[in-house]
Amino acid sequence: MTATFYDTPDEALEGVGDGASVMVGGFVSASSPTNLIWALKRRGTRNLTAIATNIGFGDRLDDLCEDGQIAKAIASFAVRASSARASRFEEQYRAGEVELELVPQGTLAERIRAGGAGIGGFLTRTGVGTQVAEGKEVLSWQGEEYLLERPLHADVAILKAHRADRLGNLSYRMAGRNFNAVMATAADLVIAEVEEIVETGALPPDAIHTPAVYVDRIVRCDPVEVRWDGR
Amino acid sequence: MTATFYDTPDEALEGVGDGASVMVGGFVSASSPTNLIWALKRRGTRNLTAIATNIGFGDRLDDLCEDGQIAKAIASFAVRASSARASRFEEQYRAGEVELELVPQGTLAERIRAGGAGIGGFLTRTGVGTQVAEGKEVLSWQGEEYLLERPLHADVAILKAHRADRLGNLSYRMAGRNFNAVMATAADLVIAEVEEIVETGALPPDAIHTPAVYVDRIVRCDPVEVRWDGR
Amino acid sequence: MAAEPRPRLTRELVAMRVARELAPGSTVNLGVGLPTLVGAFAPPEANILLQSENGILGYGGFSEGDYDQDLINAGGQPVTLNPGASFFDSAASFAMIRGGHIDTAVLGGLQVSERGDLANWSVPERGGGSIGGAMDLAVGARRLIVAMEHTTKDGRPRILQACTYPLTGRGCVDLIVTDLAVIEVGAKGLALREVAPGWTPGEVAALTDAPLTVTGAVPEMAL
Amino acid sequence: MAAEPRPRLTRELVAMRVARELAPGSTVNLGVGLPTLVGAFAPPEANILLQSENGILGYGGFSEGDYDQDLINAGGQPVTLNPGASFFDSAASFAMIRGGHIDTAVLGGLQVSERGDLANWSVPERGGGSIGGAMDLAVGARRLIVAMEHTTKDGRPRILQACTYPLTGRGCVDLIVTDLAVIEVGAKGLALREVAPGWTPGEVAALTDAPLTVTGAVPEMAL
Repeated sequence: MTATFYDTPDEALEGVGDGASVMVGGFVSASSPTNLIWALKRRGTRNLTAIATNIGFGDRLDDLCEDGQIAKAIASFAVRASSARASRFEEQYRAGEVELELVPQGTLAERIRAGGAGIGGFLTRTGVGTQVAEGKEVLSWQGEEYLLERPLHADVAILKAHRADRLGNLSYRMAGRNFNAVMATAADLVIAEVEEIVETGALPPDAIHTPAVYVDRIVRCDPVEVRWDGR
Repeated sequence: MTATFYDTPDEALEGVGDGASVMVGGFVSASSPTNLIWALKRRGTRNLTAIATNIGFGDRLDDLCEDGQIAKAIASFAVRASSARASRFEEQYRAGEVELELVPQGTLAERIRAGGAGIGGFLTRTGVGTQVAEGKEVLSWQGEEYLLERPLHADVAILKAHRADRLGNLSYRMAGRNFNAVMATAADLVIAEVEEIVETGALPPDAIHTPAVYVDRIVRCDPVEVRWDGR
Repeated sequence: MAAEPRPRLTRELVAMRVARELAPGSTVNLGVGLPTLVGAFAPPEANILLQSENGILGYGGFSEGDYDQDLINAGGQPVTLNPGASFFDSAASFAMIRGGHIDTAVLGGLQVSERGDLANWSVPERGGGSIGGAMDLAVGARRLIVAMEHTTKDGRPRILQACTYPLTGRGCVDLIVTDLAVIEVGAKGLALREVAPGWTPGEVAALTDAPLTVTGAVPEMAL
Repeated sequence: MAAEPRPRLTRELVAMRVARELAPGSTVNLGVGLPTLVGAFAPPEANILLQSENGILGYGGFSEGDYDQDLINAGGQPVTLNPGASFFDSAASFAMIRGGHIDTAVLGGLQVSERGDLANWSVPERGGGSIGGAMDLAVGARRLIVAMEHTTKDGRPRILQACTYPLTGRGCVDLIVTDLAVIEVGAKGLALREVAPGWTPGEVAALTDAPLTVTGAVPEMAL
């Protein structure tokens, strides 16, 4: 179905309820869907499972921890090796108030791709012989050990793209594809904030990174500046 | 390493020897590497395992069967359901002279992607309960049966792209990405014929479909017209 | 064979009936052969997004003009592009198909069983056959419509209690549209929903080798 | 701790020594922290292709000018692009990393074992730690160089017979470059290849908790 257009990020989240699993696109500052994150905050949706490569590393996803909206995160960057400077998520994690599934970044991307591609699992060498292997099946291929990793799928994905056309096709800017383009395939409801909406046909067929078939809702928003100082 | 440029397709195939496994990009008429196929024919390389989505469906890969250069094919379209009109490959297959591993097209694409992505196997529902499942492990996920499919990797991949830059980046035209972009990742030696070579920097970063890291050799050739009448 | 009451539907009429199943704005993959004809019968205002497994979303009609060998559908036929079309590689295309993102696939069939098994790639007595993308579409499409002739050329049923030809997929068919009938595949077997003009449910059932459930009066196909 | 014979190498000098390991035209991924500095010491004529796991091949130096939040490396730092750079998504980026297409990765380290095991993501006594792309690079890169301080802040060895911290990867390290030495990891254990200016093999061995093989005279690092 072609995408539906909303006037505000709050309206675009209509029906996203407590307990939802939410994939959050972006990588640190690059194409993070900050307007949609803040709309989730305003709406007060609680008990969320957030799936994102980072939480509390310059992104505003951590803002949802202010009022304890996140119950669990599945992430690759979530807790620093030292508590000298901690995000709200980290404080809550160290206090045992939130749950964390720490996933190698490549395994996270591939699990999300698998969730979107109908793959029931895949074998990777990443994590063999480490804590990541705990509780996972080990299978072999050509004499090497591989972990069987399982797909990730979510109720909702919130994304940030650069442009959308009226059909729902998305294109990203620079290094903005990152987890956005992968998560677009792996959620029941896919919501994108974009900087600009153009007429259908204005995006060249080769400049479309996320075909319209993956996108349910679109809202135009001015991008929010995000900076991370690397600490 | 950055790509090496050759003057002729015959020279670009230097070192590709008898018994090689060769992935052949393209889909029917779209971006099939006909110049490189014909160079393989002229060079008389024998006992080849050809991995291609189609052989004998309008493509010129079938020309390699004239002199019996192909010993085995791994393909999704290779033999018609009736022998009323047969390619050379089909005749040789029906005569028991060549071997065929028939693979569902999506499984073929995903096995090649896995071969290029370090994935030791993946679970797919495609082929469950069919001949394709014979001899394969069945694993389950969320109560459904999946086949464990294994990666494909080749000695050589021959591809056709539209443009290359001097670094070795490739861009494809229209529906030319097809198996070309996937096979570029899954062979020890990747050779591309292209219609045009441009200076490095002339391809916009977003118009590069196959990053230079995947490409070893490039040769500029006028494209060969290929037509299939659908029979 | 006894003389038949009325002519069977032409391939075009079968395609026209299938086209009525396509929801506005839905994403549809059409298999080679008869299913290819369905595209022409979907009204433009329905904004059907046609997907082709060689890496196109949003292709249009067949190309009449200059031949462009890089712009073809999965059957190798030159096509046009609609506004908003996009290209991708084969792995991405089958991720779209296998991941459940295609609303409806229309495939040809050789045999369909009462459990919705489909056989459409190989005729054992002839040998050979190619799988192509059929097995992927069979498991991946949210709804699978099979468009085929109700019987073989020599009059034997193609709708059977169990397929005798090699399977394409198990329990994957949702709707069968033939030149004689529209049949829905459900948990309890096959339900006869419509018959071709001039045909009775009994006449269709006589050419079907699996039980057909009939609920009330079975209407003629509206074409 | 006894007084040391000479100063240890600065982070910049370690990065400079690592840069000499990068083959012209090779594809390199630099981890956060010290490894990030390596890029600046690779001569432009070497045409190193820097890959960043957030989806860039061919980025250049740090961006000095206008901040563009969509053009950052994996450490979140704004960067520039070299001609021929390309963008891709995270799944494609890690397919590149895990599929063995990165010639060399340079990662920081907390501990390395004599078998080449690497621990670099968690200090158990402090709790926490994040994996990021380290485990993927550890198994995927063709050659893995670890750049780190030879000892902890309180003087304990980081090169050990067995790691005590949670592992990043098993048997993945090929070369260790520290502020005191260059050590190669081979099938037979650790081979001391170079020492920092003013340091002897014996002094380095005394700060290493695994056997170091020495073949002939060990040269000082050329910087």
